[in-house]
Amino acid sequence: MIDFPILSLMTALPLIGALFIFLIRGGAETVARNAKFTAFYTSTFTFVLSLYLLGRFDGSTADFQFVEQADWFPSLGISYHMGVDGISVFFVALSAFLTPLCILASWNSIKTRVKEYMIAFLVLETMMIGTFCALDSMLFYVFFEGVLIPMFLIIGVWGGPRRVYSAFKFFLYTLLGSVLMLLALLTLYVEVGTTDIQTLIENPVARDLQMWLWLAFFASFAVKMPMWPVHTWLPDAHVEAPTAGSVILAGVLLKMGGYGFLRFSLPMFPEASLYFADFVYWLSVVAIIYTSLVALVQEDMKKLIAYSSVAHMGFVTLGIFTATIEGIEGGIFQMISHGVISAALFLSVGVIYDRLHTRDIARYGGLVKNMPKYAVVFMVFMLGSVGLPGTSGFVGEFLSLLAAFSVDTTVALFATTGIVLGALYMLMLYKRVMFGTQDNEDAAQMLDLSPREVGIFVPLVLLVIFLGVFPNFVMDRISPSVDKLHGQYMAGLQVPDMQVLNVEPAAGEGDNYE
Amino acid sequence: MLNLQQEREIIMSEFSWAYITPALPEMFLAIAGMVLLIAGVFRGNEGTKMLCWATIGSFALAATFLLGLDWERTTSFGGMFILDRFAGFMKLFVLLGLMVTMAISVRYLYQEQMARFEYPILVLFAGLGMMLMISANNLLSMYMGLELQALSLYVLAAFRRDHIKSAEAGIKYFILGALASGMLLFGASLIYGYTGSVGFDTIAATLSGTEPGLGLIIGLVFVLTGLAFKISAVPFHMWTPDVYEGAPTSVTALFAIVPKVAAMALLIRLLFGPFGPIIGEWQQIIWFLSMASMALGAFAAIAQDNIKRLMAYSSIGNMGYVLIGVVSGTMEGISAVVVYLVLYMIMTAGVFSIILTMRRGGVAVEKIGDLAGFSRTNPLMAYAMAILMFSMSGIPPLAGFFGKMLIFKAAVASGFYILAVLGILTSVVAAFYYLRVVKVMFFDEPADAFDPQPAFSKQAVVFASVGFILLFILSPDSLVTTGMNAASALFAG
Amino acid sequence: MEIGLNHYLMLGGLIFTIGVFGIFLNRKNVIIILMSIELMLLAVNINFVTFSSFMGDMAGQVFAMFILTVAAAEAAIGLAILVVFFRSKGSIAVEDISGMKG
Amino acid sequence: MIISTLAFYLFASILVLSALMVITARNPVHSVLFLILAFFNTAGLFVLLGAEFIAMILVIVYVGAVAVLFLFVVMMLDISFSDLRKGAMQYVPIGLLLGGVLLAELFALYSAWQFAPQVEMNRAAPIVEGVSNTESLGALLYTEYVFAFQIAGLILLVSMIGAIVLSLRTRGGVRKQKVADQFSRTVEDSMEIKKVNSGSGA
Repeated sequence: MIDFPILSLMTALPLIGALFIFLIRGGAETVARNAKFTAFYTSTFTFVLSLYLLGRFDGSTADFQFVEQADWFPSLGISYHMGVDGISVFFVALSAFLTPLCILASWNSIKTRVKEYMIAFLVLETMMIGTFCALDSMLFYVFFEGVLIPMFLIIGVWGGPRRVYSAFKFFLYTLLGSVLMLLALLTLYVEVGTTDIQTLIENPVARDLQMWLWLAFFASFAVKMPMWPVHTWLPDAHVEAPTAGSVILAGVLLKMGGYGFLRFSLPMFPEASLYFADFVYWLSVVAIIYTSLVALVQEDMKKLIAYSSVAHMGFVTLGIFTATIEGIEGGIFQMISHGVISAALFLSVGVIYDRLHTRDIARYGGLVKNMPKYAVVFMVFMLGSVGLPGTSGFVGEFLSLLAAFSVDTTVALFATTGIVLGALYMLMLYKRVMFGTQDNEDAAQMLDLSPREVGIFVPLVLLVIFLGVFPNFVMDRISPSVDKLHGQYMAGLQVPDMQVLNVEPAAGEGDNYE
Repeated sequence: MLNLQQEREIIMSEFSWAYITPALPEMFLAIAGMVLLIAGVFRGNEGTKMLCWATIGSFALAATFLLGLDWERTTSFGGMFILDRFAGFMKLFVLLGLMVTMAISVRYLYQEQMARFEYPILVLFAGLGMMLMISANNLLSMYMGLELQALSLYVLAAFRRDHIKSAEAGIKYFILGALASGMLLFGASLIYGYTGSVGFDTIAATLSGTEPGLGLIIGLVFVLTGLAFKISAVPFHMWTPDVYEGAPTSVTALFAIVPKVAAMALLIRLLFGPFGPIIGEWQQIIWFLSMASMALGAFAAIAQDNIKRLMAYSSIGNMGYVLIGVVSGTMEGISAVVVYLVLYMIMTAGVFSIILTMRRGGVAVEKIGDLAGFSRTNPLMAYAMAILMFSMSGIPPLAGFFGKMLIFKAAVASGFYILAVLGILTSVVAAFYYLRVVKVMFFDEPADAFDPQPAFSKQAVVFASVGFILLFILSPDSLVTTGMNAASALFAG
Repeated sequence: MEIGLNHYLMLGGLIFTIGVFGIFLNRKNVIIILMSIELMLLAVNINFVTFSSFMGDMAGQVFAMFILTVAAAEAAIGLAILVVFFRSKGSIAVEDISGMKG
Repeated sequence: MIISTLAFYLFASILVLSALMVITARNPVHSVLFLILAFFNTAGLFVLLGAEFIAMILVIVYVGAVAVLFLFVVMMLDISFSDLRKGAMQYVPIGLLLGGVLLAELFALYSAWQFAPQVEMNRAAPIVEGVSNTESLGALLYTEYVFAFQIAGLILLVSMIGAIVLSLRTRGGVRKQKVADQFSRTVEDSMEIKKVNSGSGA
């Protein structure tokens, strides 16, 4: 093992960078330039650290690695406990990977209050990395909800015309979900007497309580995910947020919900998870089909991609709640892949938005003629989003569906139609933007990708293809942890009195949701 | 059989200074108040600034004396006065709050042409009253402390006597305050009638182990009503928004920061001291007060456009959260209350320091809309305000979150799930109006900048407050341990 | 008929109720409100003295004395505020005390 | 015995009636006068209860100071009282309802007043036979209750400061007699002796 606290370092580094930026003084130009460079260097260094982390990560064990523990709240038994396992390590890496790209993507498009923008982004990075590393539920909550502050400001200050509405909606929706989770966490704390996630997993609570707690956690993660029908904040937030904001939102923040399901709902409340599995399936299926249909009729590119995100997240929840090894692995892989692809798609939209300042699909057309490089890049991401074999998008969807078929054929069949619809809207988007006649003068004169933009996209393209061709790089590292998770889940179901499971569910809770 | 005269002589012959040392800070403050009053009379209004700082110095000295005392439970003055760890901590916080409010309002007094020397003297006596409230161990000393505090505050609310709003605030505060005192006294008389005593210790001893009579319960209800006025719990909150709005801002800052801490400490002492044995009887009442305060505080604040009114509703809501901790009836709950009150005090001090800098063209402005674009005109203060607002709405990693977390945990641990759920739901609603302030500062187009002021003390308070809120997460334990230490004093016997 | 504890207490209760009712009845007239509050305090004093007398304990009477003192101080402050209010407004009519006026 | 019963009913009925008049009288001056009457009757009741000192204090402090202060303010302020009556009646039903409920509860409570079992032991200062009411009050006030006594002093001080700070106005242009100045006048600073040269005029 390595002997320095790499996780704390990765968490704290962006914050230190933010502090440096805060202290920059001077003329507006200088401040902006220095802020950008400081932010870029800090986040790049964090990314390098995350590569080091990945390199030193031992893929053969399911234990938490790089564990750090220190007293934080000794009188309450809450400690500062960090660590990663196969499930979280890739999310850490994903956060560290996307942040420098976002900062690059905002290089020229953010013109006002650059200093504050960079501070907000670095704080956001701290919160994201912290969320995935925390092994104490209170610590997790602090990071999980701390994300709201920088994101609220990013949407509200640098967003589009309806930014205020969207920022409030984003904030209050997520807050409402999270506070319910806080209550559940406190209940768990009182019941089990600890906030340590590992200990909580090992000491499941009674079945009735599980139901309530599961619902409270679900309220939080489902909003964050977002699942239909609580997804409505997402399109608004995406549309109004600046490009980089959308990238982080789609790339990382949505994954916090899925990560939460894996870290809390499934292992801590196995019985409730089983009980509510059908409910989640149907919500996922509705999400996949409904939002795909909605995406079909969108005229706004960002909105279209936002809705597609909801649909893709539907596969994730579907996979996770099959509670099979393939399903969980598929869900995780899908999240990682979607993190890359949707981020890339938003960045792509950002490229043309920077040039024409509209996201209206109809304003573009025939871009392939004047922007060939862009067309190629966009195609890779579009195909990845569709789930073409050979891209990263395929693996996750395939595994999730496979798992779904093994559990519930009807659900799986419905979900499959989502893939077809997904292909439909993405291809239509591509066709309308890239091919066809060049009706608009200004669109026809847009310049192709600049070197800076190429620099942003090359790693993304490579990553999409790499993950598609060598999924085992990820799979090998996550599978021990997933096996363990699955084992914990199954162990949780082996309650001493098995008849509990056969008893008809008590009237009331849960039933009315179906 | 001795006659009365002889008895008294014996008492007097046994007199020892140790009997009264626990009240040393209070006695010092009383004397300091009178000395400063004389100084004020001789110097006239030119001496106001000096008197203000002298008052702060007196508070600081009183705090030093307090720290020098032994905080193990001791009673003095025939059991009327108590000093224990709870009282000690609360008094320390109150003194701190008084110093801060005084410091941030000196300049305001001059700006608003209300710099008369009586102002600091009245604040001093109000502070003394609060300390006496916290240390009360008898219904009589409780009432006297409460009145000393209240009378000073009535005058302060109406201090800017040429302004109709200030006079109206004074009169509303007075009427409802006097009504509350009447209720409290009526309750006290019933309690006296039932138990035959007004001493807290005797009442506690009487109530433990027996089923309380109806007269006592009704008396308790009246007393709680009176105190609910003082902490502005719904449905006895009517005065709060009007008084906050009408009183001079420096006085509003005082109202918001200090007296509620003292009144809450008194309420807690009363509920867990003499009425600790009948916790089942008062829990439902406090439950209701808490629920109603949280709900009203959250919903009524949404429509406000005056920042002082907003803070009034915010304080109503926050008192609701504090009462959750009281309801839970455990040491954990009370320690959560202590932590919450301290954090609330610190945050409010920061907010009011900023509100006091809101002046345009020499006139104080207090609409939320006046903050528009504050982030452009004075970014540093705007960030401070935003952090304070986020902290007040309980978003981690800021300190406000931990206060709420501890409160809710105490409620959950005692099985008050409904209250906890209501609490977190209203906290989301409350987040909406705190966010509105952030929105106005950051998202709206800038209005004119505020007048630049050499406001060192206010800035110092803001930075101290924000620094505390931001860095609290690094070492949250010390305050929590302090809270537990203080709360344990109430549960010792 | 023997006059007992309950007679005095009921009298106190009656006066207290009249005081509370008086506040309701004269919501705008501050000076009557002040007098109603005096009535309430009077009722409290009756209670204290009654209990003191029937229990044979002086503490109640001492309490009543302090209430008298404080009530006098309170009346002075109240009337001073009232005078200030009258000077700046020209009337003693208080708008309804309600926090709900936005 | 019958006399004390009669006295109780006399005082009590006048007290209740005058209390009612306080809150319903059209003219605040009448209200104050009825308040004074109420105080007098309460003093009578206190005498019946054996609390002579409180009774006297009530008359001296309340009637002599507080009520007169009220009277003074009422007469000083030039108030049109008819306006204040407007809309007052709308609160009567709810007031009556609340008052009725309160009263009914209190009566129900008082009809069987219950003491705590150990109330005898709890007494802080039992009344001693043969010691006058005033003496025992005085003995208590300066010993066991000295703390409250001191605070009472502070409260009175605050009320003094408050009353002064709120209502004292220094008006400019008011001519006042300054005794000290008059005494300290000397010939030098009030008179100037000039030599007048003859023939040139003043």
